[in-house]
Amino acid sequence: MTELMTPLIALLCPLVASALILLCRKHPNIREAWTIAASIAMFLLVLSMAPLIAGGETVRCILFQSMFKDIYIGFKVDAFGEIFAITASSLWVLVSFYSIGYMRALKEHAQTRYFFAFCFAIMGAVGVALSANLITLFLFFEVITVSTYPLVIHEQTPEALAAGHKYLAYLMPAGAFLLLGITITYYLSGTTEFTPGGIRALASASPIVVTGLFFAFLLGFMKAAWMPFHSWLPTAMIAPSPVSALLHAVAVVKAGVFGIVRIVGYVLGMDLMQEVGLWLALACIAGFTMIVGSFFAITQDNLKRRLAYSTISQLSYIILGAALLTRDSIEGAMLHIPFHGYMKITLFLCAGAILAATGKTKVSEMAGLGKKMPVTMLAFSVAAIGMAGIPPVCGFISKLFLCKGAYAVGSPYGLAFLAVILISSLLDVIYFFPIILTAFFKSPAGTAEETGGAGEGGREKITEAPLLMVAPLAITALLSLAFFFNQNIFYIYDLARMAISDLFGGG
Amino acid sequence: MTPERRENKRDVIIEVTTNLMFPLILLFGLYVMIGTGGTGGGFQGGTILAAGFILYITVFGHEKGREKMPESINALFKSLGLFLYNGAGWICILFSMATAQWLNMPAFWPVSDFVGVPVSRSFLVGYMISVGIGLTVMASFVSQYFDLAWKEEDEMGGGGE
Amino acid sequence: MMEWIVQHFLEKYNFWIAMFIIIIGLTATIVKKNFLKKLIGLSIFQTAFFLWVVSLGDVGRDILTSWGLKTQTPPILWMQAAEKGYIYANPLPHVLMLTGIVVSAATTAVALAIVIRIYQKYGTIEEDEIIEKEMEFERRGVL
Amino acid sequence: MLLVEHFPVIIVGLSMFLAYTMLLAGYINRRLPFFMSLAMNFFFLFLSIFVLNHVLTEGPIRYWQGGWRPPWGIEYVVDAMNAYLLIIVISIVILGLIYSKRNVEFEIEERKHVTFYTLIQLMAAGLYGITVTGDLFNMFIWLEIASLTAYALIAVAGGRALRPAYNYVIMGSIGACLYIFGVCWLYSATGTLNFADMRLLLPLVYDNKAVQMGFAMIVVGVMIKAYIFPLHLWQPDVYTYAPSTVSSMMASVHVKVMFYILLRLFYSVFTLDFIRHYIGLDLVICWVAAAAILAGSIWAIKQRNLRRMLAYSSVSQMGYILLGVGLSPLSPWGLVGAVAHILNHAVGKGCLFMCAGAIRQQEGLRDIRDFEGLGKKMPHVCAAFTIAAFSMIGIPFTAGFASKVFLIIASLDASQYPFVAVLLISGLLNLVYFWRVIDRMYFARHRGADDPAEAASDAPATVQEAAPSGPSNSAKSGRPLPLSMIAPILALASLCIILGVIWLTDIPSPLINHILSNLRMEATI
Repeated sequence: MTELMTPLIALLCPLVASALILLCRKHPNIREAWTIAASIAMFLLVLSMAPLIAGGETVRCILFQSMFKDIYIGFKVDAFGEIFAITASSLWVLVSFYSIGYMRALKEHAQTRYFFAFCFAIMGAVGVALSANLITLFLFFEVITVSTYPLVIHEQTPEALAAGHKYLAYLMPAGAFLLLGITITYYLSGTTEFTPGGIRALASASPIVVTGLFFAFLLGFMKAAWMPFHSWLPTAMIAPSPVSALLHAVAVVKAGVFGIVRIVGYVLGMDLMQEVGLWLALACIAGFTMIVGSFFAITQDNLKRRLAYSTISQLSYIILGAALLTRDSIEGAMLHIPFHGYMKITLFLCAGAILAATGKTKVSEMAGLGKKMPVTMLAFSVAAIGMAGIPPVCGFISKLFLCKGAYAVGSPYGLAFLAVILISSLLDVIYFFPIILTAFFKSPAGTAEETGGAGEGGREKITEAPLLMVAPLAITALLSLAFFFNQNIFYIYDLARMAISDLFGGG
Repeated sequence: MTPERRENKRDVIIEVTTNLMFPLILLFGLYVMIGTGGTGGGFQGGTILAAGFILYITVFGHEKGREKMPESINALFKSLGLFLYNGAGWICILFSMATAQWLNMPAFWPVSDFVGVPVSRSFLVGYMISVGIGLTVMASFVSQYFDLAWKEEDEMGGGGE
Repeated sequence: MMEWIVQHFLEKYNFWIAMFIIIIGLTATIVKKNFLKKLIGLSIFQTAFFLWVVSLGDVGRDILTSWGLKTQTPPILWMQAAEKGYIYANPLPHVLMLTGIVVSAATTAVALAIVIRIYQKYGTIEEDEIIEKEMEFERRGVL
Repeated sequence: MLLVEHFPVIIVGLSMFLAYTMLLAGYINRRLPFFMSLAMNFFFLFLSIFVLNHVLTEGPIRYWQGGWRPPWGIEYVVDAMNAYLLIIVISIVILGLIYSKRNVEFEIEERKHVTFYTLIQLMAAGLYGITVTGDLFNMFIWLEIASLTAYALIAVAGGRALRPAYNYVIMGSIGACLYIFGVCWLYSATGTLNFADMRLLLPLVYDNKAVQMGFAMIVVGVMIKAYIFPLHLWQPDVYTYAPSTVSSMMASVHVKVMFYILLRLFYSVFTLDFIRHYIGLDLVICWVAAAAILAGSIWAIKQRNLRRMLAYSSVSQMGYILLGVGLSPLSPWGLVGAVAHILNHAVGKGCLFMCAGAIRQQEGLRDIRDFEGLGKKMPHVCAAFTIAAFSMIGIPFTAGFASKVFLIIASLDASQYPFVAVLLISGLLNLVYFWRVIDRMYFARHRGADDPAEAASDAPATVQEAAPSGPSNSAKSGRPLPLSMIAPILALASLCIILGVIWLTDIPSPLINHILSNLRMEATI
């Protein structure tokens, strides 16, 4: 246990940046410089803790004792939290550059508000990752919810507002459920601290109470977009692409699944989950979401909505991994958080780049884009292959772990869930490959006639999006490839091993 | 109740009687207020004083009543009364510091043996209190009467936005 | 039965009278639509209540006899009474109610002032008509 | 006797003294009363901080008026609860005064300014008096001073405020009368009016019907003044039409002081034992509070006038405090929640009403539907409104979150699980009606101009009737707000955040423990 101020300073970076952004709203260049400076600073600060934590230490930073006994507000960075923090903060760096390109290319309004809220949302996500107990986690959770709202309704059209309202209508009650769960936990056990292997005092509670508590938490982590409480996520895709990319593929939804893994591994504990049989309920929900989400994705024509359903499906891999409660499955879940993050953000960034360069949002309109935007579409293909779990992209690694974990469960259930993972991967292929095929191998002539009148001026000179947009997505695609060959970039693999040995003991 | 009607009903007898009675009523009010020796009587005396003024206003009308008792003087009386009343307490607090020992301050009050019984040491403070109450009560009642006896032409113009 | 009636009604006649008047006042306050009548009801309510409290301060004859005392005096500290141990009426309820009366007078004054302003503005003090006029103001946009 | 032990009586006496001095000073210069009041209230704040310090370090202050020993004389008792409330009341009065400076110039005719400030100061004196007194009848006097001035202050601007003011006079007088009625019942049973003395004498006669009747009457009387749900009918109109300063002061401190009376009654005059075992009122209070919370929120959702919405929101928020009071016999956290929410709601609702007044002054807007684009025109006010609204909703890092958590913990601790659901649902309902305003301010585009569909979907009748009301409705200054109005708003908004953090820490726990022990709860936190 090392006492360091680093987590606090890391979280202060975006907070200070948001204030500076507000002050420098008249000077776009300075304003965006603050964002970038803050993102880099935060990433380096978070990364600086990684070697320490990978070596088995835990970084703790108590802000203050609260009025409740044994509850403090503060940060305790363990290996699992560090994985999520690294993912979110490293991607923020890239997305900051991308946002600048995107916002300027599309000449969006209210850019100050956008960057301001973005800082807060990232602060919330990293805060969730670093928090030491449920109360602190809840504080940052609500910060995410509130600060993402202005981003979702960025366009301020009635549809965007309706989407924003739906977003709140799902996530604020979720916050209430989470608060309920937290207070019940405190009431039952007198603590809300994340303890590897679960809070001991909860084990003595009656199974009904534990079940209720578990479902309160599950509803509280509605941000994980498990079905049937998923429909806010596709609706929220009306937000600008960088928002969809970072927040709705990484920060917000991953905060949700992060919370679920925390509950399974660090609050209720694997033994209790096993004993009460909750793992099966969770696994069934996850399996259902994986399959049905994929089917939904197949039917979507709008690229971002298709990606959204893909996200819903992929998030449930993580939930499933946590639910299966074996070493390998939980390791797979932990690895899938960063790996899916890198791949999915690539996809969303590509979608945004396509939108910025051509104004197209539909899959069916993308014929021939592969030749005009080769870098973008190549990156897209890499990420799509990775999503389907085909080597040599990092998605293969995490899915392999998941499959191993499912097999290790041993019972018929384990085999059933193994089948679910494989079927879902197959469905991933079904909904991603048509996009690649359309983009690279389909002639645009057919569509040109249909929409020739409307977009003629723009169609002639379709080129790559600005460099500020293409570079980040290329980097994330390369990272997705690189993770296949070396999983230990940013210490991710070491951290995952460390988290597993925290949970299951050294062996 | 209109001014015209009151103009018509002017009556010499009533006016002269009122002129005679008015100072007597005030005198009686003052007597009730401070003449009886000791605390008490402030409220009653103030009411009698106010009755005198109200009689005057009723007989001579709103304008002349205002001449007798202008708004600012009325407010002065109101405040002055409260000053006296509150001031009694303040003096006691200041001079005894520990507690407001207003019954037992021979050192401070020179009129301690005014009547000859020990209780009467409090008389000066008692006067302050009853005069204070009396003035305030009188001024409040008079101003209430002024407010209630509003004129007909104000009716629709006065209120509203 | 008779004893019960005596105990609950006749011995406590002041309670019953006060309660009766209080209910009259409260009913008027609630039921009447005219603002002045409401105010009159309120005054009746308050006055009845003062009546009750003052009657509490009285030392009744029967209580005195049951205590073996025969003399009652007003609450004035009087040497002879103190020596003979006379029972005197409790002065505190009277004092409290004196204050209460002043407060109720002030309340009445404020209420009357508001009623006058209402009459100046709306030309009526009937609640229904005022609400009607308010709705009309709202339609015309005069707030 | 230490000098600091005189401070409570100095605060009260001097503010009375100040009030009529101000009336006189008004004849010298119209602006003088304001500055006098402001300066003196700062002085009082200074004194009250000493009082709190003394109370926390040395113990309660007992001051015998006129040197008469307590069962006969009037006693002023200041313990941690009073001192805490006193600071809140004085601070809010100061901020309200600063705000009122320019707001009053806009809302009230000039000849009434002197009276207005006098009345404000007198009301403040009444509130201070209720806060420090230790005598039931003395409390009635201060209560009436605070109430009478409130009646006058509401009616002072005339117009639509008159009828609500009159209703308030009637209801308030009934409430006050019930209060004194109850006090007289208690007096008839015990022969004393002093809190501490009565607390000693009452347990002997807890079975007495007169005592129980007296208790019930006081509770109902105070509840009328604190507009607990079924008795709240006078309140929305009053808060809607009264001058902004008055609304904000009444919503933030006036009603809190009424709750303080209730707390005193429960803990310093009666005991929890009485409330639980002799009349069984604790759960009744909880359910009344739950009804208030839900009903107030639902009615607030229905409203279109911003201030009326805030008024109903207050009804709901009073339910929070009452819930805390009702739960406190079962769990100390209930009292903590009530005490915390007294402060949090005072800060948040004061800010919201000030914002409503500011919006009305600058843009002439009352109706929430007209608020489009306000975020650009009045950035500071809207930001403050948003923060205060977050506090009402109970979003973390704002003050309201803390009280919500305390109350939830209290309900769990007391094994009264339905109230957990009530609190969580109420948070969401608050979200609905406050978010609607925030949405309009920042995110909605102009109705009609960009989006004919939405304009058409509104009821055609309202659209037509809105049109003629345009010119006469636009009673607005149009000028940017002066600093003296924005500063208190921003101060309260930042207090919402600062308190939100402070309640999360253990800084307040000494204070809370003192309050608990002074209210004679055995438990500490």
